[in-house]
Parts: sequence; C-alpha cells; structure tokens
Amino acid sequence: MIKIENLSKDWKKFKIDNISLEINDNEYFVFLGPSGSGKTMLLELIAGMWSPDSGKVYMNNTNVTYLPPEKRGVGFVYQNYMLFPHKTVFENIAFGLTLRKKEKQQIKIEVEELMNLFGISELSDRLPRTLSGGEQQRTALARALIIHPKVLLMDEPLSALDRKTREELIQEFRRIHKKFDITIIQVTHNFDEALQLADRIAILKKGKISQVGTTDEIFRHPKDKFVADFVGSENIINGIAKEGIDGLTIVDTGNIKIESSQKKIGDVHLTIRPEDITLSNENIVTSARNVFKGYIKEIYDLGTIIKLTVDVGEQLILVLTRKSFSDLELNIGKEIYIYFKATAVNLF
Amino acid sequence: MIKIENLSKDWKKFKIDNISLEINDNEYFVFLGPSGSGKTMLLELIAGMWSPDSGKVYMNNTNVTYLPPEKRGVGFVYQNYMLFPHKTVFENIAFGLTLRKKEKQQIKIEVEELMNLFGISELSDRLPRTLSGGEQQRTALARALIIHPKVLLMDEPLSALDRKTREELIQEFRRIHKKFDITIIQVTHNFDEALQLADRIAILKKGKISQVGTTDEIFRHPKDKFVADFVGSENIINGIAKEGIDGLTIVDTGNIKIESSQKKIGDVHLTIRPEDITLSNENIVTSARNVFKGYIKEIYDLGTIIKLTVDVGEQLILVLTRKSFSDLELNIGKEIYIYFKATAVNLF
Amino acid sequence: MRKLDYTTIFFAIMGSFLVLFIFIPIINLITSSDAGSIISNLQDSQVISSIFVSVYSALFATVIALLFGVPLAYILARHDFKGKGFIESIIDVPIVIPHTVVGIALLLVFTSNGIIGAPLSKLGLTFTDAIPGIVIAMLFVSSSFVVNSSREGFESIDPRMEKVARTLGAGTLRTFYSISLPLALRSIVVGSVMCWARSVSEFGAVIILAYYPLVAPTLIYQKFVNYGLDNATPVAVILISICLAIFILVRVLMRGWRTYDKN
Amino acid sequence: MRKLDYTTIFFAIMGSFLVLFIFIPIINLITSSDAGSIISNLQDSQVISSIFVSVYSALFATVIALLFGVPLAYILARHDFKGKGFIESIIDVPIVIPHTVVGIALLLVFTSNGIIGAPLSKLGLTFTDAIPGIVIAMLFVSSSFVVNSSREGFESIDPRMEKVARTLGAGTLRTFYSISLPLALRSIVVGSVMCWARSVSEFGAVIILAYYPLVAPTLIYQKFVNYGLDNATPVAVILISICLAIFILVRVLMRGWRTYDKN
Repeated sequence: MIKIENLSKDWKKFKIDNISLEINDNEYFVFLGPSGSGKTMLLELIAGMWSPDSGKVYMNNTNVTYLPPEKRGVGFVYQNYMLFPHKTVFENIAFGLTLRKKEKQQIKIEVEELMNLFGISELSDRLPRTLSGGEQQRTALARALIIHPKVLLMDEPLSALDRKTREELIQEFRRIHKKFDITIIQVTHNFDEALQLADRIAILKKGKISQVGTTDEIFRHPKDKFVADFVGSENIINGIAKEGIDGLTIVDTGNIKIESSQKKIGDVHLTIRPEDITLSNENIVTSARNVFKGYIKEIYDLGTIIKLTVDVGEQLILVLTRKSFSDLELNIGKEIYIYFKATAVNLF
Repeated sequence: MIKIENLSKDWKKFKIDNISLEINDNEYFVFLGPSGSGKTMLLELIAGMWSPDSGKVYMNNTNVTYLPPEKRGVGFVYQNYMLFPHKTVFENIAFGLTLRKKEKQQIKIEVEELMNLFGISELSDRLPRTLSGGEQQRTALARALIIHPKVLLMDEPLSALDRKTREELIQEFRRIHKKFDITIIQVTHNFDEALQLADRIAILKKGKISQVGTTDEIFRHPKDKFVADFVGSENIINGIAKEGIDGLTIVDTGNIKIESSQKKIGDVHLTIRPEDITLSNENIVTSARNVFKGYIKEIYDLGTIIKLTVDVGEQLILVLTRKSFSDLELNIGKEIYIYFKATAVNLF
Repeated sequence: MRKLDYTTIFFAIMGSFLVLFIFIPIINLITSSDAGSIISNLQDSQVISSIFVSVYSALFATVIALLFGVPLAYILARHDFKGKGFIESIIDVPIVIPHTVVGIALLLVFTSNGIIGAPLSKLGLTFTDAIPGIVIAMLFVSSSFVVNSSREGFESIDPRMEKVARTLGAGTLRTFYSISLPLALRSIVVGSVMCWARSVSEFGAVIILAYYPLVAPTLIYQKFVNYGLDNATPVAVILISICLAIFILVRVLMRGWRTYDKN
Repeated sequence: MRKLDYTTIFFAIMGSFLVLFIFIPIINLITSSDAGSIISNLQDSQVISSIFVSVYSALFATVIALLFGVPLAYILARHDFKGKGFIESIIDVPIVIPHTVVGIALLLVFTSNGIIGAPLSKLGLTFTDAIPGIVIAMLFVSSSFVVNSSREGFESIDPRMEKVARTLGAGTLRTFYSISLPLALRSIVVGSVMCWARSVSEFGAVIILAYYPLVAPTLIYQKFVNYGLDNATPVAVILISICLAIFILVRVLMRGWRTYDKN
C-alpha cells in the first residue's frame, strides 16, 4: 500500500499542494488532470526523484520520503520512453539486472522471457532510434518490469502513440496488471484512457486533488464543474433546487423544471450524460420522470456516433448510434421528445 | 479552382509523389494522413513555399507553379500559430495590410472588425506569448483573413489545442467558410476533425493519394486496408468472394459466410462499420441478410458508448450506447444474435 | 533527487577548483595596484592613446564583421547547399590558428606587395604598422563570434514564421528586416560584444602586423619587457577593468532584454 | 522558397567576402614556402623542440581542464543554485581578457612569492620560465571550451533518462558514468580538441609567464623579429599544418561519430 500524507512541493511553475491519498495493493490507479496540474511531479515524488517541501510518502508502512529512487524498487515508464539510446533493446532491458550483478546466463534467460512476453524478441540487437513508438514503449515496459517492482509508475505512457498502438498497449497494460501482481499508478490527461484502465481515478487540478473515486463515481457524479468539464459532461445547467414530491428534488433552470433523485437545495449545477437521454418521435409512457418536447437544433456526424443538440427550453446534447439516427429519420428542426430518469441527473 | 498536376517533390525525408488533384471554389477540402505522409509539404507547395521538382499548380486557370508566396494571395495558418512574437495582436493582424501600405485609419477599421468577429478585441495590445492557445489561433486566423485571400490553407490548426477549444474552433471554421466565400484546404491526421468539417477528403500515404471522396464515401467505402485502418474500420476480415443469389456476393471467411451487395470475385477484404451491426437477445426476423449467433467476448467501457467484441466464428466489434447496453443486460459470455445488412458490407 | 549526495558534492568540489583558478588571478590583479599608480597611468598620454587605438580598432572590426557576418549567418541558418560544411569550417578555423601564425599569414597577404595588399596600397591603404593592419588582425580572429551567434539567433526562429510573413505579402528582404532581424537581434548583439572583446584582447596577430600604433595589450607587453612587472600591472588593471565592465554590463543588459517565448 | 531571389544572392555575396578574407591568407601562407626551407626547418632541433613543448603543454592543459571541467559542466547542466550565473560568468570571462593581461594576472599569482606560487614553490614547482607556467597560461584561456561544450552535451540528455536509470537501481555516480558520460562523450571530445587547439594558439599570456622554454608561437615571433618574415614563414607553415590537420581530422571523425537520435 502506498500512503501519501500532506505532500507539498513547489518548484518553478509546478506545484503539489498538500495532497493526502492512499493507493491499495494491486490497484490500477490513475491520476487524471490537464497539463500543469502537477501530475507528473506527483508521480516523480512517489518515485523519489524529488524531495518534497513537506509531507511524507509511505510504502508498505515504511516511510520512504527521503529514500533515493534506486532504493525504492519502483518501475517507471515515461511518455517518450527514455530508452538509453546507446544501448540495444537487450541491454536496455538488462540494465536493472546488470546493476544487480546477476550472472550473465541468468540475465539472458530473464530478458528473453520478458522480450517474448512483449513480442519484441527479434528486436534484441536493435538500437532504440530504429524502433517504432509502440516497440519503444514495450521495451521501456520490459526494462521497468525486469526488476519485479512492487509498483509501476507510468507518466502519460500512451500519449506519444497512434490510435492503433495505443489500443494494443491498453491491452498489454491490463495483461501486465493481472500477470505481475503489481500496483500500477498511471498519469494521463485523457479521460478515455483512465476509463478503460483505472480501478480508481484521482482528478488533479493545480496541484490539488479535486475528486477521488472509482471510474463510475467520477463519470456519473462529478463533484464540481472542473471535474464535469474534464470528464466531458456536456450537459451542465445552472438552476435553483427545491424539494419536490416523492423525495425528489426539483431544479428550476428558469426555462424548464428537472427532477433529480439527489438531495440538494439552493443554487446548483446539474449534469446529465448525453447517453442517458433517450429520444423518441412520440410521447410514449416510460418510467422516466423527465419528459420534454423540443426540436433538433444541430447534428454532428462523429462517424461511429451522431451527436445532437436538442432545444427543449434548455439546450441538451445527446448521442445515438448512426443506425438509430437513420431509423428515427431525424433532421434539423424536427420535433421530438426526450426522456431521462431522475437518477441520471447529477447535482453539485 | 485549384488544379494540381503531376506534382512531385523529394526533400529529406518528405516526399510528394506525382499528385494530381482538383479542388473546387468554396470547397472545404481536407488532406488526411499520418505523420510523414507529406501532407504539410503538399500544403506548402500550394502556398508557394517550395519549388516542386516537377509538376504544376494552377489557381483560377493561371499557372502559379513558380510564383513566390507573396504573390499568390493565399492565407496560411499553422498548428503552432506562428504569430510574430515581437508584435502585439493588433500588429500581427495588421501586418498584411501594413505591407499593402493602406492608410492607418483604414487598417484600424479593418483590424478591429476582424478582432470583433473572433472575439479578441480586448487582446489588441497583448503580446502573443500572453495568450492561450485558442486566442493565438484566432489571432492567426484573423491575420490570414485580413488580406481577403481566395484560399485559406491550414496545417493541423487544431492539434495543439485542448478538446474544448478545438470544438469551439471547429464552429469558427464553419462560420468562416460560410461568411468569407473562401476555399479552405486543411491538413490533419485526425479523422474525426475531417469528418466534421470536410466537403471532400483526400487520404495521403507516403506522398501519394490513396483515395479522394466525400466524407461519406471514404467512411463507408474505404478503398484499401490503409484507408480502412486509418478511418477506424475495426472489422476488417479476409475472405474469398463468390457470386451469390439475388445479385449478391458471398464472402467465405473460412468460418462464416457473409453476404454483400457489392460485386467482387476472388480474394477480398471486407469491412463492416461497428455501428451498422445490430444486437439482439433473440433471433428476430429482420430485413438484414446477415444473421449470426455468437457470444460476447469482451466489453470496453468508453464512457459515452460501450464497445463489444462478439465472437460469431469471426470476431466482430460493435458499439452501442450505455443505455441500450444496460437495457439488454449484456455481460461477457452471454449468447446473442447479431444482424447487419448486405449493403453495410464493403468489399475491397 | 536527494539534494546532497556524495557524487554531487565531489563534483562541486572538483568544479570549484577551476572556478577559483580563474577567479583568484583576476581579483588579485584588480586589487594589486595602488590608486596612485593607476591615476598617474590614466594621465599618461601613451596609455590613453593605446587604449583608444584598441577600443576604436576593435569597434571598426566589429562593424565590418556585422556587415558581412550577419548576411552569412542568415544564409547558413536558412539554406542547405553543397560546401556548407566547408564554409562553416572556414569560419571556425581562426580559433585554432596560433596567433602569431595569423599575423604571419595576414602580413604575407596584406603587405604592399601581397596579393590583396598590393591593389589596396595603390588606393593609399597600407596595413603594416597602421590602424588598418590592426583592424584586419582583429577581424580575422573575432568575426566567427558574430557569425556563429547570429546564426544561432536566426536558427531559433521557426522558418514557418517567415513563411507566414511571405504569404501575407512580404518579400524575402522585407521578411528579413521586419521579422527575422528583430527576433535575432539579441543574439547578434551578444555576438558583437564578444567580437569586440576578442578584438581588444588580441596580441599575437596584431604585434606582427602592427607593433605601432601601440594597442593596449602591446603597451603592457612593452612595459613588462622594458620596465618589469610593477610597471606593466597598472595598465593591465585599467584594461581588465574596461573589459570586465563591458562584460558585466552586457550580461546585465541581456538579462533584462525582453525575450519572446517561442510559440 | 524560390531558389534564387535577389536578397539571397546579395546575402551570399556579402557572406563570401568574409569567407574569402579568412580563406585567402591561410591558403596563401600554406603555399608560400618552398619545400626546401620547410624540410630544413623540420630538421632544426629548436623548431622541433618548440613544437613539442607546445603540443605537450597543451595536452597537459587539456587533461587538467577535463579533470576539473567535466564535473563542473555536469553540475551546471543539472543543478540550479544561487550564484550559478556568477560561476558561468567566471568561466566565460577569460575569452574577453586581453592575452597579455592574462599573463600579468597569472604571473602576479604564480611567481615564487605570489599567493599560489609561494606555497607551490616550496614543493619545488616553479612557474616562471618553465613548462608549468606555459600550462597554466594555456589552461586559463582554454578551459571554458571544455566546460561549455561538455555542458551542452549533458544538457542535451533528457534528465528523465537519468531518473529512469535511478529507479532501475543505479546510484548517482553509476548513472553518471553509464548513461550521462557516454551520451555526452562526443561533445566532451569536441570541447577537448578546441581546448587543445586554443592552448597551442596562445601567445600573449605564455610569452609573459614563460618566454623560455620556447613554444612554437613564440619561436615564430622571435624569428620574425630577429630574422624577418621569410625566416618565420616556414615555421608558421609547419604549425598551421599541424593545427589544420587536427582540425580537419576532428571534423571528419565527428561526422562519423555514431549519434543517437533523441527519443
């Protein structure tokens, strides 16, 4: 278990501001934040590459705050791979073992096993600059894993890669996480990545943690506007909340009244995820508490999915598949009904 | 109209290989390709920043191949804005008019009009480095448009921006395209961008054009594996095509037989867009020619949408909204049926 | 990283030897002369005139280096051509040529019967034992500072910025003086000051081309040989003070120079 | 851009003046002496011994510069600390100090009653008119080449690469010699060669600290003053040939040096 206590560090334009956090064994934990939020520095503080201004870092209940990185037994993978350019793939991966003065034969066996695992055996004698991005990142992963670290830290490991390689590596990460019995802490600015990989996510903003929780908690119940914006909640509306019937809350946006199952009174923001809104050509009866009539204002063809802006007094965004879109014969200006459940309305 | 005839240029690791192309007046044309495909060089060749090794460029039926950029009357916007850092926003935008020796008063009127249009009036006296990415790109746009070019060339104008600003600027681009009566040629590596903006797309690969067509043509009927990969067709299967009944083609993949409305015989690839596949718990009767029974192999939570891998002999990927996903009560291993029309099967 | 690991401490100690080796002699020199002998030297017309010759000739050399060096730097920064490596080598080679060899090489060419000196002497320009000789000796050893520093300045400007200026209607020359030159100015100034200072410092090449008119370094040598260390020291103090003053002034100015973040 | 616009042509012409100004005297010098006089000079023991003193002392100065300069360069490349700008200035300042002033400054400190010379003379180390004097004069003017070039080399290595090595179990020193040093080696070698060449070229500072044992630049000066230009030229030709040979050799070697693309 990794425990961070009141950690602070202020260096040039980067800042970590009194962060406390616990990360469980074998957890896949993701720090998510925009650039400049201090997420890389936080990762490097865990690795021991900086001394914090104040605060402590514990690993397995041992205070490691002032332990240098070579004594922490963590693996580190950077966005730009940071392979040693003067060493071959084999030498790069073997580096950690060479330092441990293992026997040559033993090193060879262990390196080859890992190269096999990542499918890079045939690159053994190549220099890093001759490799593709995906191959370099696989080598960097193997190099980090060969010392069997208890913790693997990854700083934007997918950002420099193309879409296809990125998806392949997401699979690798999952596989490693299962196979190696390892805690993975990853930093990213890409919410989709976090969603696909993380057990829990911490959202960072200007060196502070805005929200920590499972992917689902953060996705469905963003705690403030920053988180909501960042996870791509496109329907964010201001309103005044009052108590309603059946224990529900009624939010008056000025134009429409929306019911929510969450309890809150006064000035609030509400978010509704676009995919939680259903669309129909007719006013059919459903269990959804919120039903509004409106018309289609804008249509964005996003390829796999279609995004619509619907005006029902407030403008709401919703998504549907290309297939549903053509089945419903939608076009701009068409009158339609939208439905969503009170439980789909998040208040903050 | 812009006409490119057998254009070739070989310089360092960049290459344009015998490209011929016509771009219509007022068209929004996008060059789409991975990095290193030569798309920036092609744009710079149109702007006159290079001499081609061979070939010709015509604008409005005039041969401009050897005309320097200052005589072509094209606007240019780069990914990294390329604002003059020693000039204020006003001076940057005014630059083109100052060169034309317009009167000071007239310059002021025209610059202020454009600053208003882009909502950057209050930034007038600021230096570029103090601006956000979005503000810089708006300034760069204004600077390019003030000389009222017939053609606006944009090299990855959105790649350096965050998601939100990117979506705002996509709206701006649309607005400019309508308002200014201008031909826009944009370069990008992002298919989604192209899909949202382009009238027509040309896919570039290693200095050659792989396919030219409307967004829909390229999206639904990629001409080869490279284009299919690039536009994100995830279901690409090899098979042997034979003539079937009703004028259809039957493709035998070795495991299943798929019907297509396109005519082709012999070794073929086929693609089916994930959103064209419908999923059901029961074997219901539809007009779809292709029905297969299988089970769910993998589930990826992509936030707004859910992606499934379904094994029906071949592994197929399909997408549905989070809502449908929970309505159908799907989980890994569950037996389901999939349907798709013969017209949804693209052969190449 | 840990703030105080043994390697860093060891490296710092090793490094400080070198710093002290340079620092101590300079401080020692500056503090070694009494005010009286410095003031009397400042009233000595020979000292003043030699300093004037040094400063003036170095300025002249710098102006010439700028005139020819900045266009060269721009070409080197922006164009690839055959023989570019050769030209870069030519510009750098004066650094490695022994100073007295520079003097001999220039003298052979610039005497009144040398291949360049002969035609110029008909125009009334003589180089041996004359200011023009001092200037060309200085120019030879110092012009690389202007070229290399200006070139770095130009190279730090994204060529796409110039390309945009072109599309907006600026020709090559206009683009150069309204975009490239202002942005590279800081590097050009730094190079010029280094060029000037290197010019003032030159002794070996100057002494062979033109012992007279005396430049300050030659005067110091003359005083040292004829009257000993004590006599040469005050002049050395005056000269090093001028050089250090300029050096510090430039460092301070450069720190305040408005830099533009790269976009 | 158009290949031949007027501005480019004009700039190229301006630039070529400067290139020719450096090129012509060098070529003229090399071709000016007949083979006979060069051979007879090569058999002159005074010439040979002076060249040997130059080469040997410069090598010695370079080794010292490496020993102290590389650790300093690494500290400057990797650490930010108060007074860093001051230390950088100290390293650069020798470039702008006139050579004879350097000689005076070093002589004051390193004579047998100077603040450094006195303790060292008790250990039997004398600097005036001795090889150690030549070496320190050379070291003073040339060590900045080693420091600045090595520093550039270290700065071009992403510090994150060193951080990764640390997480894999390497201590600071191990990281330095297995990652940083090999990757900066090219820059260090370039700096060393420049340091060596600059050492050989020094005349003004050497002549004040140690006229004897004669270094090659001093011998050339002595021959020029005592016997005239014709007599000095063959030695100058020999010396410039050595310098140019080393210079060209290094350029060629550096071009072939395996460089690693930055990741």
